[in-house]
Amino acid sequence: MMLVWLILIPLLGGLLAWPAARLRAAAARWVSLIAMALDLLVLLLVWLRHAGPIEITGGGRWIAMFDAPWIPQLGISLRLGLDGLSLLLILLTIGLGFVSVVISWTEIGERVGAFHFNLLWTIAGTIGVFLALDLFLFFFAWEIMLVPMYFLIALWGHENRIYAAIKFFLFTQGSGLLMLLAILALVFVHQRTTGTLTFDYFRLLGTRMSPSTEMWIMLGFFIAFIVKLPAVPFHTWLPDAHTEAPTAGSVILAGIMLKTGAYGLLRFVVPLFPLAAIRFAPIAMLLGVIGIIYGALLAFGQNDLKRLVAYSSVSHLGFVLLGVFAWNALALQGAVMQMLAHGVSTGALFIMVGALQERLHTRDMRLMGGLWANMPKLSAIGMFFAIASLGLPGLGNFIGEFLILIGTFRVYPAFAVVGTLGVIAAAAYALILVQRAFHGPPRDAVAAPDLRARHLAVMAALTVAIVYLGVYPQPVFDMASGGLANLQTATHGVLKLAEGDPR
Amino acid sequence: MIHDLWLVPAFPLLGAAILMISAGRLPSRAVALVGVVPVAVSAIVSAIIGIGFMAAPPSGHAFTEILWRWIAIGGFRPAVGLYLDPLSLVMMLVVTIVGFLILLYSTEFMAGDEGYSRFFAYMNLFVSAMLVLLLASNLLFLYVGWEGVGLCSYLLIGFWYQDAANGLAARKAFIVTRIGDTGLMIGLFVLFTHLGTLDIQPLLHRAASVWPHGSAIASLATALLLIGALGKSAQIPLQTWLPDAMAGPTPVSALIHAATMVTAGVYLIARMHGLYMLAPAIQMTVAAIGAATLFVAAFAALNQHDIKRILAYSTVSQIGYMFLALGVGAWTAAIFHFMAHAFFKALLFLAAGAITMRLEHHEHDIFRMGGLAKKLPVAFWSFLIGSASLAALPLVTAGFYSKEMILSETWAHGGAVPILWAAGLVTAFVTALYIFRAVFIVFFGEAKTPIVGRYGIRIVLPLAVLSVLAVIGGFVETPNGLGGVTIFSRFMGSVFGPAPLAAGATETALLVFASLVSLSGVGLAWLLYMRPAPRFAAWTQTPSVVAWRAFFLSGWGFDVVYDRLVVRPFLYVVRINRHDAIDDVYTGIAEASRGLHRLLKLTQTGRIRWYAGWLAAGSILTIAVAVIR
Amino acid sequence: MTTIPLDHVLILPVLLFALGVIGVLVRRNLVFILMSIEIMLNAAGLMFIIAGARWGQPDGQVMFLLVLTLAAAEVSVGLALIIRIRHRLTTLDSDAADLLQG
Amino acid sequence: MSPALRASLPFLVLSAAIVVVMLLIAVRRDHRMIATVTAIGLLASLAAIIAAAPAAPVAVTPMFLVDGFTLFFLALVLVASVAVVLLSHAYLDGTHDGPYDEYYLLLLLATLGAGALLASVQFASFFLALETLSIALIGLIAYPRGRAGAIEAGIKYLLLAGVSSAFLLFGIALIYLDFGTMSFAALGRLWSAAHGPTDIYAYTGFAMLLTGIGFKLSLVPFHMWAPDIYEGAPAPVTGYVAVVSKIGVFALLLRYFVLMDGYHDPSLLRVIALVAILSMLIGNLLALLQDNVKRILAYSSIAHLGYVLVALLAGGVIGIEAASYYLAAYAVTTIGAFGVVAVLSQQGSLHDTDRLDAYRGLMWTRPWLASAFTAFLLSLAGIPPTMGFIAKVYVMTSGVGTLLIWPLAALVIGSVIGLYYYLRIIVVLFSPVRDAEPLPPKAGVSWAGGLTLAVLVVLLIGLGVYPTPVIALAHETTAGLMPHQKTIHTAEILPTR
Repeated sequence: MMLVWLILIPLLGGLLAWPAARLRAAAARWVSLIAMALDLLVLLLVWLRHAGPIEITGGGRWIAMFDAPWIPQLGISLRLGLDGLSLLLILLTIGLGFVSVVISWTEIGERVGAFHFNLLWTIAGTIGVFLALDLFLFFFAWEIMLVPMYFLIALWGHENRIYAAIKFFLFTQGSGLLMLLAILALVFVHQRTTGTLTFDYFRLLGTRMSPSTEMWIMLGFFIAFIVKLPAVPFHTWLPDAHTEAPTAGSVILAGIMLKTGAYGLLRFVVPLFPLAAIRFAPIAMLLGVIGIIYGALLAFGQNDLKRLVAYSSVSHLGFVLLGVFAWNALALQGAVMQMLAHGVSTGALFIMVGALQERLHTRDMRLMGGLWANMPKLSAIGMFFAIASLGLPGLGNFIGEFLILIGTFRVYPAFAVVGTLGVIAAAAYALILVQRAFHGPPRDAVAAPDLRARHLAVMAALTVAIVYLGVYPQPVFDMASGGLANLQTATHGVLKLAEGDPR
Repeated sequence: MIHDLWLVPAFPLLGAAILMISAGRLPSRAVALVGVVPVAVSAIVSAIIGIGFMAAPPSGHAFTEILWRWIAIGGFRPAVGLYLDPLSLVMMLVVTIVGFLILLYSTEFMAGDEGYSRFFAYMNLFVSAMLVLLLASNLLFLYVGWEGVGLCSYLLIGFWYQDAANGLAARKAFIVTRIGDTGLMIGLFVLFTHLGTLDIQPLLHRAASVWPHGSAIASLATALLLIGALGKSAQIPLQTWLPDAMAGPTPVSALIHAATMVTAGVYLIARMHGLYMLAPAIQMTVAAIGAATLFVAAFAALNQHDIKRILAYSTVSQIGYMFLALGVGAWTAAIFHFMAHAFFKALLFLAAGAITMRLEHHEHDIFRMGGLAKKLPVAFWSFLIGSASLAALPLVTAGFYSKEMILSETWAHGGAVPILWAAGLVTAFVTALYIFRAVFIVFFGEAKTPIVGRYGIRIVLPLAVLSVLAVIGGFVETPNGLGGVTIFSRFMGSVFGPAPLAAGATETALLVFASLVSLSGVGLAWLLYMRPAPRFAAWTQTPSVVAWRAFFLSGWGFDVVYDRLVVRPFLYVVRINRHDAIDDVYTGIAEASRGLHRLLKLTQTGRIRWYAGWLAAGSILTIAVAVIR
Repeated sequence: MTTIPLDHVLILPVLLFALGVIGVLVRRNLVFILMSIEIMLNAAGLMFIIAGARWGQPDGQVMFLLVLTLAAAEVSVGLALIIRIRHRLTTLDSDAADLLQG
Repeated sequence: MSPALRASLPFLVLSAAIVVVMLLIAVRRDHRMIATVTAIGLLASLAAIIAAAPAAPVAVTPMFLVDGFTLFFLALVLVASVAVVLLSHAYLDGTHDGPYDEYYLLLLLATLGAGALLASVQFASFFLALETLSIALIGLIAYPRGRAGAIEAGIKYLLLAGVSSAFLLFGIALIYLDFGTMSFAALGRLWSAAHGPTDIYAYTGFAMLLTGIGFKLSLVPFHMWAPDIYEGAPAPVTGYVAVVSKIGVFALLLRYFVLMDGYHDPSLLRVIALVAILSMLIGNLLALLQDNVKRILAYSSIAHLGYVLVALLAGGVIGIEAASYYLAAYAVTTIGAFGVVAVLSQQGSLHDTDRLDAYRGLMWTRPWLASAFTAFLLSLAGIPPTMGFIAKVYVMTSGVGTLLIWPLAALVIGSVIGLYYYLRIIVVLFSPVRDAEPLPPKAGVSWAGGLTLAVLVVLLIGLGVYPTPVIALAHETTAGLMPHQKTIHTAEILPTR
């Protein structure tokens, strides 16, 4: 039941925040903060107070589980489950939720209630995605999370927000429908072989089907998730959406929502369709590698600061795709770490860009330069996260990338090598960002106040997080290993069959 | 005390953290204090540990301290751990002591700069990262330091960020070295995948037992590590960043781009020498690259105008010597030369800084100096001592002993055609020539630029100490003919094994010969630049010579080639695809849908007869579909 | 009674129906369109009678009656509307009634 | 009470209501009273369903069959009609363009026609019911005599419906000619057993029948009238045309197709698949850049009927369930959407408030109304947590189960196109008010209209989050239609290991 509360609290918080804003704008903000805090509390309670792991036959060990009937006619139930992987991602979600509320404190001035409603509902949807273990419920949450995000972009975004919001929505919804088709196909194949109609994740694991069927169904899931991830060639919604979204929207989008794609790959694509996934792995990893290089090249070419960061996300998430399909402990842990670190570092970069836009009313780097002279704190922090994003050892992103690459190297050395070259390109775009925005001769026109305490506090927290991930990541690995073991038990037997696989 | 080894990198890190968090709000006196004291403490701790180590070596002549378990995933368990053996001990001592001296110098040199606090923060961070690099017990942790020093190098080259050229130089340094780092990283993948560990000592043992001598995989791994070393140590073909790196403040050039960071590649190969011994082909490549680099860079140095660029090419060239030494298996010689080089090159840079800070507009062009010997005696004597050591003037300089050791071991290794040895010898001559060219031009002749200001004790003291070190630093290891001191090689013996014994008579002959070469270089410089013959001046103006000089000035044209082959194609690809061609596909789909909409909209005419017609047509269509099969 | 082959009998209603359709398509006057529709309906009615005859059932004729009823109802409503149209557009040209389009 | 009588109770109540209303109009013209009585009549009929349910299934004369299927859809039709009555009252009230009373009479008549369609199991009754429905609709569409658009829509509907009826009748006559029966069930036995698939009369007849039905359902290529009539008719009537008439005809088609066992004839499936695919694609494309809300909804309803056809094509228990749920969702959503248009419009004005510009910034001037509209639009787009989402999933479920690859592809593509224009409306609703065209001066939403919309939204979300009751109902009541088909019938195309 506690798991249900994890989703309900932000939902109720959102419902409360909207009218609360009529009293005072700050009321909505406080309601949101309190909702996030309560959610965190619930999560910690679930985590710390669980008596022992819950064993699911063929599905691994879980921290907490909830199950209630929903649409029994179709074999749909409200099944929620928490393991290490989802716990980490929910932790990230709540953390960035806090951050989003705080940084919107001054940025969002109108329709505050509606804003926080949408923010909290997006977060609730995301948490739902991370918890759902019924495929229908998963899809439900998947869709639920998009709508408020659409509104966040379309209503509080920048100049070209409508275009971006609609593009975002069409891409994700269109691919979502493919996933729905795939879910349904899987369910029917399962029904044909076993006679029961069910959307239950654990029962669908290990469904027997012919290789071509498995491949087709897997592709349905795969495309939906890599659109979300996003991987080349389905990435083009992302720069627009990120660029036009309000800062909090970008943070949620980049920090959390992209991770749902990766999570989907981890939780569903490979465990449900292990053989197809293995056969498909070279292509998927090729897409990942292309994403790494292509995203970096595009990032380097942008003039819009936010677009640069957005394309850098394409590059970073390419690593995750690589890691997922390498499917060994190192690469998977790397993928998880990369997800967390990317959430933090890119989130911070978006906050930095947002703060700049608030001050300079532009994101165009051709109009910046020499900001260090006027805003040393902002510039220093921006540079720190740019450097984190280029994968400096000692910070979280490096750990993620390194583990992914070293894991990939065992399976497909060529991909690992090309991916490593992407690290050079990352240096190119991260440093050009620093150069064009912060360095160079200061401009007279640019005279704006430096970061204030609220932003500094957020940035400090994110800095601590990224350093922690880089310096002492083992607790994260320990936490994730439970979840990853769950995934790997699901594929263990099947992968044995694929002979000569070095995983 | 040895258990407090972690304090050595921790203090500078703490200093850096304090300075960063204070965000420039500390008064400059406090900044200087926070900037220097941690490194001083580190130096003292290092010294105590060093004395303790020498007095009572730990078992196996090495000490390992695991600070915490960093990552543990399956068999991949790199730890954050420190490893101290004579090799890292020597390096640590050099880094902390030279670092301390340079920081002390900087407190005066950088006084009044608006980024005073930032400077010391970066410098402290650098020292810490460098110590991590040296002390890491694990290759992954080493990589942290490796990239950390690269970052600090980037930050400090671009320290004066308002000039875009500095930023360019900084980015170039970072990206070129990162190309090398990528090789290193892939090397780590190979090592871990095949040996199952990244802990250096177990890895070396395992490699020795698993990989046969000359095996392909060992060659691959060492080649990849070598790429990393080439980038960091500015060896051909990745040497182009170092001359540009002189855009940073002079203490930075002294510490990072002369004494310490650029020798990280040497350290890496020395640290992994066990692997290289398994891959003789690659080891030979190391020697060849070293020889080529030292030769190429020396000629480039010969034609520079900027005093710091002379020293920069000189650094490239001297590291070439170290690579040559590594390549021929003269591990101890390489480290010995590293140490000597750290002393005299730091000295040279600090002296050069002491010159430029006193000149109006911080003049860097040696042809606009002149006659400074009398006006700036402190700088003169320091620079002269440094130059003498660099030129390896016999008997009294550290550079003489270290270079001598390299040349003699190269000769011993050389086989039938001692081409490597020849390159080293020729370059020794050129080295003496180019550095004394600078000495004569800068300090003698007419004064061309006015002098301002004066030196404080914080400038003079480091110069003095380094001068002493540049002279006496060589006495820890002398050739048989000159006393046969073997303190250094015996100390290093636990790492590299016993030093090879050179044949006595040959060695002495070589010694004399090399001394003569150095001296004649100085002599030639004296002839050319103190007593310029008109014929020489005329010869320098002949077209072919001008062309060659321009070629050498540009550092043998590497930059141009790279610009054409790499930079421009990259920028071209970026430019043509700035708007993301893939997006056009989706835009096209959207446009097609709109077109279809407009087309279909035309059918909605609003006329009853038209609609009825379509109804009939539709009916016919359905009839056709139903009936025809 | 000689049996006429089924296919031959069908010619008449099909022709009638086609005539009705053509009438709807080519005539612009609303009244004529209405009349053409009546022809179509009657063609269908005739078809019902033929079918009823074929099976010897009264159902066909019953349907014809129903068709007639419908036709009458439709004409009454139709004429009322046509009057309104005439009133408003001052023409009976069906093509003039294209206010609603796109 | 005999079972047949008891089962036909809802119809009798409805007929009685018609008589009562007719008499009342003769006695006293009072808008509110007539509307109230109409609503009560419809509700009474709804209540009578409960009484009738235990008697079902029972044949009421050979022409009608009252079974769970009939009653389920009758309930739907009645609920929709009540909503339309409430919305109409608000819509008609407050202007002085009366009289309005016959409007309700026509509405009741049309409802009776739709109800009779649901029970028809034979061509004659089908035809009668259909014409009752459509003649009454003509009156409703052209009801605002003052509006040029309404008259034009009326004459268009009249003539085109006449043409389509002629096609329909001709088709029925051909089928009758071929088989000699007008009963659906008997036809089913003959079609699959005696006749080979070469019989040209039967197929031509079926195609012409489909023309008539396709016209009423506004399926491509018989769809062209829909936007014009939707635009011209008064908003509540548009809702009625879009929902009640379509549900009636679709239910009839479903019953007919199931009873005649069209699932064994690939030709028929092919025709319907073609129509479905065309409807989904062309309907959505036509709506893409429209800027008249009623026309957008018209085009979208073309597409939606295409979606339900996928469920029909799938067949089987799950297909019928899917179609039933889909139509329920469609009813709630579409009535709601047109209801929003209706409460913003008045009969007295020259046309309804249907320009997209008029909705600019509605969210900030009338937040509740705009929120409701957003919910309806999201439901149309198939986004959770609304009934439209579950409905779409259900239809896709049935389609995937039977591997209707091409229809499903069209469904996905159509849905994505659909998203675009629904989002366009939502964007307009939420855009800043700056350059908004002033809305018609109306103080607020009438309580009847507001209540109706509120109830619809609650249903929309409630049954979207917890659809089990409707699904259970649909399962119990409509599954009887296909007693002999327990599982998915289509041959296995997905091979299993």
